[in-house]
Amino acid sequence: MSNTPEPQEEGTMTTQTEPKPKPSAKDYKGRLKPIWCPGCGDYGVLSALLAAFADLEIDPDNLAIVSGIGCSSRLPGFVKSYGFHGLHGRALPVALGVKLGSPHLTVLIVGGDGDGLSIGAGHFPHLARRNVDVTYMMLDNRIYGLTKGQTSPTTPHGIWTKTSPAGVVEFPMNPAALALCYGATFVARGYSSQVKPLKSLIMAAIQHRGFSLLQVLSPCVTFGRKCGFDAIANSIKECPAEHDCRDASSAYQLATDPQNIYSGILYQEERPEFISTLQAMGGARGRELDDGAPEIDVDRLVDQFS
Amino acid sequence: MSNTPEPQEEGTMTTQTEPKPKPSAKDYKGRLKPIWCPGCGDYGVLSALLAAFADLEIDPDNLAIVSGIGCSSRLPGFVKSYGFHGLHGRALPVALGVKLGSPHLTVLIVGGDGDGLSIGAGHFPHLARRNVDVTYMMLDNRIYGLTKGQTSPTTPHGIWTKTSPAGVVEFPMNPAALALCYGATFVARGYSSQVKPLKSLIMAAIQHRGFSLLQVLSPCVTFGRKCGFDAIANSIKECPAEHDCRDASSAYQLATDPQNIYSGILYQEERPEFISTLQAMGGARGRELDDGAPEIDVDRLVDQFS
Amino acid sequence: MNRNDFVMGISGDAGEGVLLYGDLMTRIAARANLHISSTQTFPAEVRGGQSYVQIRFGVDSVFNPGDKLDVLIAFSNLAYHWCKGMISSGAILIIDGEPETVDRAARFGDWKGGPIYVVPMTRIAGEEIGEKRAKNIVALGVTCALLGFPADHAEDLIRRQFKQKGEKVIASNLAAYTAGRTYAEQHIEKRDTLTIPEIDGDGHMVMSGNDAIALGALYAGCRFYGGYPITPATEIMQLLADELPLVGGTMYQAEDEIASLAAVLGASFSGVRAMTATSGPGLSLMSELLGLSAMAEIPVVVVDVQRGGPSTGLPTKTEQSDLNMAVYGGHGEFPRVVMAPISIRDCFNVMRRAFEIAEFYQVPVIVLSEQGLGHRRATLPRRMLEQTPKADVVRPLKQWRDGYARYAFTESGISPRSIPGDPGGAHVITGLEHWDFGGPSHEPENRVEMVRKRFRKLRNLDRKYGGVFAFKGAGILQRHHATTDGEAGRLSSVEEAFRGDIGIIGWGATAGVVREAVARAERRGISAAAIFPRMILPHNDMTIRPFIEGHKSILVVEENFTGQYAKFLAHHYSIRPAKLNKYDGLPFTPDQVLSKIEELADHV
Amino acid sequence: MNRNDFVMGISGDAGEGVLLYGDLMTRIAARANLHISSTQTFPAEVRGGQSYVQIRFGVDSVFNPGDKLDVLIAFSNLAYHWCKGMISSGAILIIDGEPETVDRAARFGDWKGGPIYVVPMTRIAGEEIGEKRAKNIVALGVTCALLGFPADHAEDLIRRQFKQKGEKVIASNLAAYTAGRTYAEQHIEKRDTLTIPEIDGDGHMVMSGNDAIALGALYAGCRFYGGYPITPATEIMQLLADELPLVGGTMYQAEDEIASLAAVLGASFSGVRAMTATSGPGLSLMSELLGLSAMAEIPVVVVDVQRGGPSTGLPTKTEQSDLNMAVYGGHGEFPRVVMAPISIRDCFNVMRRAFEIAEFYQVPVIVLSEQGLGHRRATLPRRMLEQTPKADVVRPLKQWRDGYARYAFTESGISPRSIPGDPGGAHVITGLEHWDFGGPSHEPENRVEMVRKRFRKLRNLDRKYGGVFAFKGAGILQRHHATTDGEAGRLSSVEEAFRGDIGIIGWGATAGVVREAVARAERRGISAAAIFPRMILPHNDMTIRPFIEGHKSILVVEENFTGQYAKFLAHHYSIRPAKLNKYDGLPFTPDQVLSKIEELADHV
Ligand SMILES: Cc1ncc(C[n+]2csc(CCOP(=O)(O)OP(=O)(O)O)c2C)c(N)n1
Ligand SMILES: Cc1ncc(C[n+]2csc(CCOP(=O)(O)OP(=O)(O)O)c2C)c(N)n1
Ligand code: SF4
Ligand code: SF4
Ligand SMILES: [Mg+2]
Ligand SMILES: [Mg+2]
Repeated sequence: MSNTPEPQEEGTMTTQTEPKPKPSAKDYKGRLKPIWCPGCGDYGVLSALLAAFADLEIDPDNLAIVSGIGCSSRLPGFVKSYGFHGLHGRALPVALGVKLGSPHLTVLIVGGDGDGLSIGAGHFPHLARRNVDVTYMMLDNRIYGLTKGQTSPTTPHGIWTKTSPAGVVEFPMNPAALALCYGATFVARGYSSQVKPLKSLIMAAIQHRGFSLLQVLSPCVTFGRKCGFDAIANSIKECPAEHDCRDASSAYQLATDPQNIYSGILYQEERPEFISTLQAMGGARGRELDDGAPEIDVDRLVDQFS
Repeated sequence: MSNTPEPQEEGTMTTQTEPKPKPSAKDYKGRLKPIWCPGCGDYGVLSALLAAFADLEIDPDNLAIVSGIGCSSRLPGFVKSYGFHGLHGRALPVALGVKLGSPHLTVLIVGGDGDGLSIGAGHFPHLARRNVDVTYMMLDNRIYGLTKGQTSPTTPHGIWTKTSPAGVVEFPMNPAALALCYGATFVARGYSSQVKPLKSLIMAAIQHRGFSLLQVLSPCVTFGRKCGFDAIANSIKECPAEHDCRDASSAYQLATDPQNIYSGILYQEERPEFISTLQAMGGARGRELDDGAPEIDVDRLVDQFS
Repeated sequence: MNRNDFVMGISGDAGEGVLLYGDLMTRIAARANLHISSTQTFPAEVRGGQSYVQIRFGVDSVFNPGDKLDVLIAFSNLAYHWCKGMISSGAILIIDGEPETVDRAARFGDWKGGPIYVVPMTRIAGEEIGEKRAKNIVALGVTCALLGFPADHAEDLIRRQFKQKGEKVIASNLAAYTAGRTYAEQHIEKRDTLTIPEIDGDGHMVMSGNDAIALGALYAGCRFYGGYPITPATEIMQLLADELPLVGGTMYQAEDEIASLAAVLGASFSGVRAMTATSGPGLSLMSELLGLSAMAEIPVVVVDVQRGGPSTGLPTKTEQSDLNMAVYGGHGEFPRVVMAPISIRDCFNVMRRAFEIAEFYQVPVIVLSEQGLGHRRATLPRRMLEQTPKADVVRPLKQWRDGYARYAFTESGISPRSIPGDPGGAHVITGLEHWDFGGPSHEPENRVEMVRKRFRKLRNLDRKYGGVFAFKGAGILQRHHATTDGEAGRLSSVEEAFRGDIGIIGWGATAGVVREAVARAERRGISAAAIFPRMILPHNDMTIRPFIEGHKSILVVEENFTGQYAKFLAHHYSIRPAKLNKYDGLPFTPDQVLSKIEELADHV
Repeated sequence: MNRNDFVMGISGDAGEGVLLYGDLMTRIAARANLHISSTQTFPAEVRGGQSYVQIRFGVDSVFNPGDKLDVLIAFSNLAYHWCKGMISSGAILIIDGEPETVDRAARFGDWKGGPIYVVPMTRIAGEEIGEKRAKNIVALGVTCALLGFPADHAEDLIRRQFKQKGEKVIASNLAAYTAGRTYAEQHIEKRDTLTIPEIDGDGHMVMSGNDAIALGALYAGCRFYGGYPITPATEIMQLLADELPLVGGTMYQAEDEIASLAAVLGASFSGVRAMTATSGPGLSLMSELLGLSAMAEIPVVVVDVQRGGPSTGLPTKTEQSDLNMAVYGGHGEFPRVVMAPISIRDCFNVMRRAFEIAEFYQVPVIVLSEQGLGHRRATLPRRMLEQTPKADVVRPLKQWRDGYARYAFTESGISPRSIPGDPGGAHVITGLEHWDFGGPSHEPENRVEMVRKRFRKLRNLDRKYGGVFAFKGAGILQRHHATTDGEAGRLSSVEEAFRGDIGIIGWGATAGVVREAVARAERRGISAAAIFPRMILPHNDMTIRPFIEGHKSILVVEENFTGQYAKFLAHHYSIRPAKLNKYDGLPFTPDQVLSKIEELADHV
């Protein structure tokens, strides 16, 4: 046990000017080895993600990954970056705080279908409509993985689970369709087994200025096999080439198609991003305050309270 | 102070067979006088509601009105019925519990835009998609009334409020459109100043078997005048006569029309109601258990645990 | 080794069927009229996907899964290494391997126990059944034969276990079991004396604490459960999902814990006995609604199966650290009842009291269980289910008089409650302060009276429900309250338990361990007794005061860091009790408690 | 009547501009270098839409809005009736009406005070200004003339008040003010001696407790506020909505309290000083996230402006009933700091300490204010804003060494913290128990060390921040901790305050009233002193123990039913203090505390 009576900085920054070599996916591997079950879809998501980071040459020191609680939410531990493995359902507002606090960071959210659509359902519409510039990857395995197989909001109708002994009564929620209704400016869908296309979707989502939702179908091999993933493997289709992803209503139709599960970018739109609006009004300067924080106008305040 | 050591019943029921006279709106007036500001839209809603009860000849003893917290949520106190004036944002799950507990009751929810779309936003999709047979009247004044004028999720973009000194940055939520996305089987919109049409909408909503949302535009004259209600008074329009309210996509278009605010029944659909499905599996018998509660099968249980 | 009381550990990899082996073994023993106490808590040094079950068998009741292993079943060499340090001297080892070719010196050189049986479980399963994965069933056959369990119970259980999977699977598992038995009978030369005795009886049931809570609720007339999955409470919900619809009730999986309790309050308001169960994080989220329950006087039972905290903490580990929250959590001041079952049997019993109290006094009742109780299993007598009367859930309509006031002031503080549907009983409940008829009021005098009315309800609750369990020597006494003498006890008198040198006070699941430590202490000549109040709030002064006054030194045992119950008692009695605390996620063992008792005994 | 210290009540209907009158009056007085303490809490007997402001004026500082009214301004006969029972003998009444035609005997027969001035406020407003609603401004003119306030401050304030509404409105309100003054000067024959003295100075500021908290946060370097409106805390958010963007910060209105605190934690994680403010129901909802803050060691400041509980309770009334929740709420065990400002000035000061502690110790800090403090107003010296140094919010990038561990074990328990953006500082925080580098761990030994590390952080916090305020006679002493002698006090020695007959301990906003009661007690020859610890948790034993030991009898004063702080002290000191509790939603008055002191003095 070292004797550190107070927080100490480990030295101030040295400016590095040597050109860095182009990073590879491996450079983004975190300190922990993934502990998912063998065959879990989340492995595919992780490798697509690391590859996307490398391709985008994202600086790990300026990357923050925020998650909730669930198997999928363990992901930040497996990436080399700043990470926030928080509470069940609260990843979205945390991520918003991180981004509002430090707008220069790239902020990514990872969470499960239960995390985002059940306990976190109240935060999703608000983040989306605010068009905060964060990327939300929902790893949808249609089941509660970590707690060992209860009904989730995306479990298909009629399926037996540990909490639906007579089959799920409800009809499932559709995260991509909801994101559209909520006013998300980027909505896409991918599949954990299709790592390469998934990587491209992740890259597009990160590059998008504004709130992006990326629903990733990612099977739970231990508790979620029955949730229709065998069928998905065969039936998932890319969005038709003629689909104009600026067209909201055809995006909605693709998202909710009863026959096919469409993957790809369903929707993308340019709309003023939340933080830039706040910044236009003077706020949300974050760590940029280093460049000279505006002073408190004491005289005005004294006058106001006199 | 009476000396009542334990709860006592006040006598058992006497069967009443005399035919009751047809009730009038007045018969549904509660013990409290409304305490809303003079001119508040909620007065109009209350009178439409009482008239609807009278027309439907609803039995006040089998009526439960559940609300959250807000000016609008004070409504149950002004009606003669069982009422549950609960917590901010929690009216929906409470109402679901009341209905699951006693399926024979008519259950009505009343709440504000903040109550339902902000703090309660996580419950709305789940009640709607479950198609629980309750009626949800959202009294939308586009502002936080009770707390004296802060931004609500329906406050129009750009409007100044006490918490948006530079104008609301966000774009407003649209409760009717959301209900459609959530799978509500009845979606309607009314206006507090149009008491008669509102009464009809309330009646239709209550009679609908399944989850019904009725958005009622109901101005806050004290803090919400600036939220566009003068314009609404002129521009609100009935749904076009040719609108087929079984057509979801045209309902969505009417709900989100950028020019006009359409009132009337936007959407209605027949879909199995949640509780009847549970009942088909044996559950949700509620007070109907009086007619003979199924016994615990002790032998099976003993065997299961041996 | 005492064959009347021995401990078995089963160790293997996650895929090797350790849990199923454990489940079948406990049931086989229970059918043979042995008592068991078992746990699936992973030993702490085991990381990742390793599975471990520990079963203690006893001719008499056993109250905890024990300290050291007398028998170790290891499914692999790695499994052996995890557990080799946990054994008692003379322990038996049964391990997968080739008896002929194994290099015993190299592999078992560090074995400090007794006889070693190397059994080719995997080979038997592979060669004779054609399914290597059946090795756990082979192992079961081997163990049954070695310990002398008859075959019929096992075969019956195997049939039931694989019923869903069809005749072929049943047959091959039966074959695996028989192959194990046959191998043991033909090839193993028994070099130990451990054989289970024959005991008369109809067999016992085997249940976990979570099972017992669910069934207790069912018997208590609970007909609505609203909940959200969370470790280690989920099994309560899962069992009720199966059972409630069969008796006309509803299990409702809500979108979160807040919606769960909200729905429960709604259902309770509508006249149904209703509950939820959760763990710490969920209870935190329910804080606001608990206050509403008390303010609006809506009955509710909330079970908290505690786990290691704070925050997400240690979801699969045990701790007793939510007492403060249960007692003080939530804003403002409101009456509430906090109960803590002391055993699996008590989990079943407490639920009945919890529902009665909630309904009669119209208050929230919080039941504090914990991972170490919820996931532990024990044998229970069949009569528990066969002879416990079921609560009557029928609630006839009542007619109420004009001017009915929901919150009428009464001397007891309890106001007559109408239920939606009752003619003339219409009223509006609110979480705002209110007049007696329910309308909001901030008038100061009414406010003062309402606060007093609400708290008055708890005044005599401790007399009626505030029982304690007292342990001394091998005796147990259940003392209901200060004025009666206790029931079904094996202690001759109240005084016996309430006077002595070392008085231990604990709460909840540590009772099983403390009880054993106290008994062992007596055998070593130390005068020690223990009490466990089942109701923690309202505080049962009438029973705890004489216990404290009757002992020279007081020790408070609890699984937390800050000594929550010790502090609670300290401010009631102006005492500074000795404390034994554990907060590493693992339950106490009898040895650990005994050491502390001995340490204190040196200073009495 | 003592013109150095008098109390004015202004009573009227909701639409009659009582609040504006009150606001302008306090500012006029403050500019004239008088001190004020004012409150807008409605008198309890007033129902519905009636408005009431009470202002106490003093040549020296005044610490509470006082007991009885020396001046009553009644805007109507009804308004008169509400307040006529609240007056001191000799009180002045200024009331709207026709002086010529009023039937004085009938209307004021029940008046127990002194001079009555009937003034045709409504008529003047209607006839001379053409706007009856301006009667409050007419009344202001009348009062200013009668009390001897110069006109210039009032006119300046009126101009500013109506600036947004244009020149016409300004002019007519100025005219109303002048008309009031002129009427008083020409038509009222002054029959009292109340005239305010001339005092030198630059004038004071007027601020509410909520204002002071918001500005305190701003000065403390807070640059992110996440919140959700709730009475009586909303004004903090509203002020910061205006101010934060001006200094590069952000006020974020979230969808609920859970999202508020989640966003605050996110912002704090990213390196910004961040806070939220709420009231009881909101704090309940935040329980789970508070635990995460402590477990993940993310600094956060949470202000709870308490209101009457439980549940929705009494939203506009005051109470001190969230102490238990602040100290014990949330599941599991985690370190936290609880502070309670004792005055409006202290609201400003406490925020600085709160942010420093939160950031240095990486813990959640809960600041307990209350409705009676948040909505009360007081004069404050301009130098408070002019001379208080502003915290430096710039946080330069740091480079971290390889193998950086976010939760490194240290002797102080405090681990060096990297911020996103810092090169080499990457780490993942988690609410699960974790290794020093942040990875999840349930290994028992590490667990034990981590629990100890987290709690170790608080060890010496009371020495550094655990100040108390001590009151005796007219003296005050601010004692920072046990080893220094206190500062800026008017008490000659520490001993003076820490030895005597009756020792009062309180917390938070009751200080203003208790201080006065203690001073009055001395005048009656009773030896009484009071202390108010500003930091409640960790408990400041070093200062409180000598106070308790130095007094013959201890009285704990708090606005709640169960005596939360009294219990807290009882278990630290094994004492049974006398208690004075109030839970009707209204703050104590000095008289009420004095009576209790006198009662105790009879028994010393
Ligand atoms: C407040 C709270 N409630 C419940 C839990 C238990 N819990 C942990 S993860 C989880 C759901 C997991 O499902 P999902 O979000 O879909 O993630 P997955 O494991 O499937 O990836 C639940 C209910 C918790 N940790 N916290
Ligand atoms: C948990 C909680 N947070 C905040 C509040 C404060 N509060 C009461 S009503 C309300 C919003 C009112 O707006 P809305 O729901 O639109 O109802 P309205 O008054 O406009 O009818 C708020 C924020 C509360 N009572 N409880
Ligand atoms: S339980 Fe399911 S989701 Fe979780 S790691 Fe295993 S396969 Fe993946
Ligand atoms: S504040 Fe607004 S919503 Fe509330 S009662 Fe007044 S007018 Fe109606
Ligand atoms: Mg999932
Ligand atoms: Mg509103």
